[in-house]
Amino acid sequence: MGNMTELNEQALAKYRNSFLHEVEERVEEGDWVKMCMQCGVCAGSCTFGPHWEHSPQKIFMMIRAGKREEVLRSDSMWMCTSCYNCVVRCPRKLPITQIMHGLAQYAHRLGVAPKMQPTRDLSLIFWNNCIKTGRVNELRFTLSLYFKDGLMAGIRQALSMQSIALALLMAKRLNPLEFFKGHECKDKAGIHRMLKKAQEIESRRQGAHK
Amino acid sequence: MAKKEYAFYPGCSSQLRGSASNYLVSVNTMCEKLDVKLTPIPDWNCCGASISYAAAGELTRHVMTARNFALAEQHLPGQDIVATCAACWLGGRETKDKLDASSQMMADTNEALKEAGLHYKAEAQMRHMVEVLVEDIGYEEMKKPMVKSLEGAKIAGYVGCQTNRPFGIAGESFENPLYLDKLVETMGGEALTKYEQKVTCCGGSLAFSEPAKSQKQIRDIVESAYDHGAEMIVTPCPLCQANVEIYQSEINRKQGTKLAMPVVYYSQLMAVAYGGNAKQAGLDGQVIPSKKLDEIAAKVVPVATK
Amino acid sequence: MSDMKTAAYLCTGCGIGERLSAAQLAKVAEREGKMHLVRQHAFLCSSGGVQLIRDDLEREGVTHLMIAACSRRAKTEAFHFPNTAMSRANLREGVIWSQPDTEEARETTQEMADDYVRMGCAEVKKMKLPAGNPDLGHARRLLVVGGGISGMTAALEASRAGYRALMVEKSGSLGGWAARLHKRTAFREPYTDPADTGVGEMIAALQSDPNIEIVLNASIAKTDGAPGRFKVEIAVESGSARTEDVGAIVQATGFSTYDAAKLPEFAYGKTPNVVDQAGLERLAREAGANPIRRPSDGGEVKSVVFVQCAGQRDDSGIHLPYCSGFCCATSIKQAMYFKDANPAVDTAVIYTDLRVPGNGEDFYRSAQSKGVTFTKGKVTGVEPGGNQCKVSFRDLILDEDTAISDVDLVVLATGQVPNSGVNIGDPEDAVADAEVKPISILNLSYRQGPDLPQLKYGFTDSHFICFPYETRRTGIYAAGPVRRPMDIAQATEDATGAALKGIQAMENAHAGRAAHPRSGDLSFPIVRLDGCTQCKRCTVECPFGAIDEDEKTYPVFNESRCRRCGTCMGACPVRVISFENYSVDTVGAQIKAVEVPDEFSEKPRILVLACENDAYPAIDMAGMQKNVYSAFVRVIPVRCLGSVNAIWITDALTCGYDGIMMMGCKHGDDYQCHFVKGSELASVRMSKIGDTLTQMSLETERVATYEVAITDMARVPRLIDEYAAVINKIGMSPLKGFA
Amino acid sequence: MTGSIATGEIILVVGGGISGMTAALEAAECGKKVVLVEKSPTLGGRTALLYRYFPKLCHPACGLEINLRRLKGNRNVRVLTLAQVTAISGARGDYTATVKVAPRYVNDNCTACGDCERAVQAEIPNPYNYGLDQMKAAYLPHAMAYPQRYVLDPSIAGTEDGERAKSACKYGAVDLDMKEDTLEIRAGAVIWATGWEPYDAAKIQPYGYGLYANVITSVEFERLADPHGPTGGKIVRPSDGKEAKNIAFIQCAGSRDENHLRHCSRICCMASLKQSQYVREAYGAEGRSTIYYIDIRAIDRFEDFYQKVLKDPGVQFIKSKVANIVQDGKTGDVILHGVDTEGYHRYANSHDLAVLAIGMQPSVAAADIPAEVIADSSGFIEGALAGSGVFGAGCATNALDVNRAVQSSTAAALRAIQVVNRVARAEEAS
Repeated sequence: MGNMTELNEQALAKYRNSFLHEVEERVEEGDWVKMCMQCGVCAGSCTFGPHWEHSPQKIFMMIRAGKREEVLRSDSMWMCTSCYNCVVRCPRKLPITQIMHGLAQYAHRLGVAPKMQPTRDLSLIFWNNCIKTGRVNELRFTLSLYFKDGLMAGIRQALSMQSIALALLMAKRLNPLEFFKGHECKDKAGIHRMLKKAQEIESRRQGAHK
Repeated sequence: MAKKEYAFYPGCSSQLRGSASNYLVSVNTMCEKLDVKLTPIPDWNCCGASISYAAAGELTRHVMTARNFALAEQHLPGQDIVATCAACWLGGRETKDKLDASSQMMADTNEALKEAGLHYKAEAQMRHMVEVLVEDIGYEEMKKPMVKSLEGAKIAGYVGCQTNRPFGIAGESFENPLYLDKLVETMGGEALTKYEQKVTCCGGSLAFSEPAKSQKQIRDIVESAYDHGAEMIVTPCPLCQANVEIYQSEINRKQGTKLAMPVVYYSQLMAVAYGGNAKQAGLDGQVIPSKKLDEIAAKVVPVATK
Repeated sequence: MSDMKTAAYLCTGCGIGERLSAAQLAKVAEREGKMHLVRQHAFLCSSGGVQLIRDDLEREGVTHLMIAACSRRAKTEAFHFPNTAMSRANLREGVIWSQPDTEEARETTQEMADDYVRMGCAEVKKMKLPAGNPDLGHARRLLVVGGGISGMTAALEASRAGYRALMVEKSGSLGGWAARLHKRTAFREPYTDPADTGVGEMIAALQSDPNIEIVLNASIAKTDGAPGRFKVEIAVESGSARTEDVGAIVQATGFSTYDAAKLPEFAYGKTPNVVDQAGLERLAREAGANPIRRPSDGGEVKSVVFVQCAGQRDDSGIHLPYCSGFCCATSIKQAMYFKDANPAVDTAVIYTDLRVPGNGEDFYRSAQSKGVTFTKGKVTGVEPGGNQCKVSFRDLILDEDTAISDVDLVVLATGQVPNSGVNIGDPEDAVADAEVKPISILNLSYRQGPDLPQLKYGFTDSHFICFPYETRRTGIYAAGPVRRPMDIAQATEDATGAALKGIQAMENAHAGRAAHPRSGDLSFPIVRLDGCTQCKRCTVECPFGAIDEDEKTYPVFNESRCRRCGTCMGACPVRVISFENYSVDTVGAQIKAVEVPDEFSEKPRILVLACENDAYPAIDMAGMQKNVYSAFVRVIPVRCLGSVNAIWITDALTCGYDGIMMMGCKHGDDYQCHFVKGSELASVRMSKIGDTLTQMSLETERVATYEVAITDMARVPRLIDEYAAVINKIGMSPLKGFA
Repeated sequence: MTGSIATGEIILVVGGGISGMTAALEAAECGKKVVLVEKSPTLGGRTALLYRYFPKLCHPACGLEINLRRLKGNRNVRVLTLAQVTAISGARGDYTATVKVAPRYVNDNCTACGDCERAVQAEIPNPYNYGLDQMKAAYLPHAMAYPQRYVLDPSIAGTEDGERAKSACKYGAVDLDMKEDTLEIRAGAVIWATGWEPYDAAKIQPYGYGLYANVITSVEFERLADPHGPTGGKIVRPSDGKEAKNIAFIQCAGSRDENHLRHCSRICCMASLKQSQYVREAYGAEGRSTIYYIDIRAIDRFEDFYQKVLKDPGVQFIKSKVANIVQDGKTGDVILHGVDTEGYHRYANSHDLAVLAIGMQPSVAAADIPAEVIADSSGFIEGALAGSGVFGAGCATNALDVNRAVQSSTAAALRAIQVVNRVARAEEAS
């Protein structure tokens, strides 16, 4: 995904609003970024806060400062656990969780998101898994997670987690047979047509902003 | 009390032999006793959860959820949609709000739904099972089917994030929601109201991608429960339940702790209080069994006290 | 005085009767106080008790009352006899509540009460009922100096209240700065957009108002007189001059913008593309409906940077140290000029603290939603290059030195400098370091300088938080940015308040009443000129410039400028200045009335002269809290320590008092004295009394001054007891029994 | 009974705080007749509960004393306490206000001797210390109370305590049969000066006010520092009475927050700067204050005070909206979590006490005023309707510091005078 012109967007002038405009137009809820007043309550309220290189409030400032590369290549927004703590405390009512998701997705779309970002991979694997049949195949989902970094890594992961897998098995909360056939929707075809259409519209809309 | 009927959205994890299958079992037992009829939405699909953002655009995600709405409206007209999973419910609420607010988003969604021969009329309401209990049934009514009390059971109510923020249960607060405590007390158990990890995030889906970071959270959540003398943690969210329950062994293995705190669903507590046996309450689905709850479930209630 | 008939009333209620011998008190009042009539009552403040007094006033023709009961601060509704001289002996708070209820204490407590009765009797016999101000002024027209928003508001509001106003404006047109604005900042819901200034309508209203006369191109050549009878000479540029009678003055001379040329680091003057906020208003007005163009070449403006606090909040001592308050909202407004016309224009506001209080927060939010970028940072420099500039600054959030280049327009938020004339104490021939000699605005013919005294940084504000209009020149009130930095909304409010004070001053002058803080006081300083030595102390020390000097340098009192503090009375070495109800004698007599035991009695006597505004209430409340203090003190409230005349001190010492405590308000920069310098003057005067003491071969400790706050009800008893201990240490005064 | 007083030339002032007193006195000293109505038993309002004013650190009681003396000496002002305006009818120049007067159970005979207080046993939370301590149910509100007359709390009317008070009073001042009274007051103009109240801190949940004893509000802190206060002026913490030497001041507690108050309350920055100096004064070099802020709003001349405090080594400034507070169960210390946004530094700071610089909201929301006024989005009175004779004054009109509130009240006095003078001229004409 992500087309060449976007990829080759050259560095932007500092504090000129071009990157801010870009975010407003192309990032989910991006038009809220300008409303931040830099109080930092989001940064202090974040679950994985200590693991963020840049806090949300700082990212908003960086966007205004035109630090496009630093923002999009950062893995900070991939740390969002969707706990919405920042959202409910923000005195300006910014939908921070959605903006973080939006930025992450935009970075991914442009192909500038950090490689080997586990949460990004998780997201892709999950999505592909669930749209395949319309429902999540938890076994395949878990396995493909383990094996995303290659066979050996996968086996190591699988072994390390086998006790858990076994426990779930015992508790009848994991179904080995799902490897062959899991739950699925009847109208898979319809779902696929529907999603294809949705993506079509979406890229049309994004295109409209260029 | 008249029968209440809802269009039911179980969500992927609750399916047979899914990671939260025991949740579903207990919910069914609970609803039966409360005379609540749940009719699954025919051919429902995955909501996309809150993790699919990288792969799927906003519209695409809304479309996924809207399909479920459309199916519900079509097959179960006039019924509220009830979800048991926090993420499913939250996703649904977000989609509904967004589509109600944006006519373009609505038009685009229906354009896509057309491909699946569906149309979303924006009628159905998205509810969480807890909302049904608290708002439609009420604590007093919840007492009625009780045949035994959870007397003596010390229970930490772990609300987590997504049933609590950003929407939450009406009348509850973000920092200190009380509905789980009230539920526990209603069932005769001892609610550990001072439990301060009540709304701490367990890491959500990032338990998979960032295990170390998430397990730190989980450890706090469990240890605080121990500090308050909890015998078990109760939660309304399948992901919270799974994360907090199954990673304890991992944490023990890596950090040499001895965590073994049972994590159960509110519906399991209620199923037991309503006289359900271990199986009916989905207690056989525990990775860390709750001795206390098993005992109570096993207790035979003399008819007299009933 | 033959027509004087005195009466003493002793209340025995609230435990006074139980703790004290009323018979003894009555005897004191009768034998020593020489009261014609002495009555006791168990509940004097009751309707019965008050009726008893009223009857005596009517039937017995009593002219002078001495009420020995509770504190003068209590039961004022009951003991209200406006047409009678009255003194009050404080037996409750001042005696029984501040003394232990023990057998041992009985004797000293009774002595305390006896003395207060003696003092009350002595005081009232020296009091006269104020006859009223002979020097009334009846002019009821308000002079408004300055035709900006503040001045126009003052004139219009006064007119709406039915008063005539005379407006003098130095320029050729009304409206001041506001008339030079494109728009004003949002001042009402929804606080989202710049608003019309409304100056046009205001000018029209002013010009069509029959109550208001406007003189343009004019200045005040001379201001003579006092509230109610000011005579102002108005000089018109054309050369013509006229003299007008006015009753009060509102000075609304506004501000000048801080000279941006003093900010070379921001390239002001180096390129036309760097302007101050006033400059941008000019550009906006010129552009009108069209977009604002780049001054240097008329090019399109794509990027604007606003530099907040330019030459303000400066601790280097070079520029303005204060914040002008309005500039943040102004930059927000000006950024909107660009955003509203063309959202594609980039506007960045670089600030350290964004100061938009109240609903200004909505204005701020609105600017953000319009896309104005706000950056917490400190601008280090502006470099011109061609038709654009580079603005270098430290981004305090991203914590890095950075810059914005290709900026078409830079706007400097410089502040307000008050147009306040000559400060009190400024030497006649200009201030040395001031490059421009300050030009007087009012040209007051006052002994103490031609203009309103300035508080700080040239602003003529009041020093008091509770009393923003407590001027040091009665009847003259500053309004708008000359008083304090402010925006249009506040200036409008301020000018309305100032107009009221002007009206009030005229009504007071008309009735001969004192202005705040002794509002309503009908007494005034009376000088016995035949005794005057023309030493000028009174004219120099009067905090309100009420006293002029005639050609022979005799003091000339202007009663309606006077605030009745008595500083002149305290200053006078020959004691020729007094008030009818507060004089050298009313206090002197009390001091002498006290019975001073001999030096072997081990009963020292300590005189406490306490400021009636703060120290006396503190002592009073100490009593209410039952905070016990030495039984050897005798407290006399004074209007202000500034009114304490040295004779009282020497009298007290010669009478054999062992020590004197003077309790006044805090002085210095954050002075709390309601008469500005009273307590300070007192401590200066007392510092000089040392020699007198040594001449009298007395220890210097025998006179001490204290700064006491009204909240010191716990501290004051401590101070008293500590001082009593000091006296005990140095021993009894050797001067007893000589007087 | 229903008594009727006065004419259309009277000015009715609602609220006896510094704004109402100022409006009443300024009008009265212009020779106007004024009725001043106060809901509580004493005049003085909220400033009477402040220890000191910024930036001079002078004492509010000082100004109150002067205003009370002006009042005592001025017969143009009639004061009604324990009185509330419940309805206003009529039009500019001719209003009739219905005033409900609650029973004081003590009449004019009261000499404030205090016998009833000594006799009564029941105690009630002391509202003049924001409930930080208890007081007798027969009480004089505070040392500066005016009228200087005792009050019986309704809770003891008809109880033994009530009887105790009655029999203790030698002057027949205690009247337990007092009933609520209703007055009708006619006036030409009305000045609404009902002031402000602190925002409910418990609503700011992450800060744990009400949950943690050592999280208090700025108005409560004033009482702690005040010699008249519950601790006699000692700055100690509520949980254990330990000296609070290391104090956190949290700005924008409720203000500038769309989840709470959308406006900036203006005074809170200066209040915290001032209170940091209380700490300095009480504990010298040991006193440490940390001010957590978004923007320090020390407007105009107040900047001087900010600069002074900036130079105080005992005061630290952190640009941060504190995320949440937890109280350590063992030590009782409060731990503040958040991020210093100047360069992004995460903190978990421990303090003895956290003081929330609580926001201002109107005591009576404009919508609840029994007369039509123009309201702003926060419920303050933005202005008077065209042709109306009802004017706002002081903090009823906006979040103002004392100086600006008095300024606003003085202006309001003139607006009211304009109305009654017109009435007077009309009557002369007729």
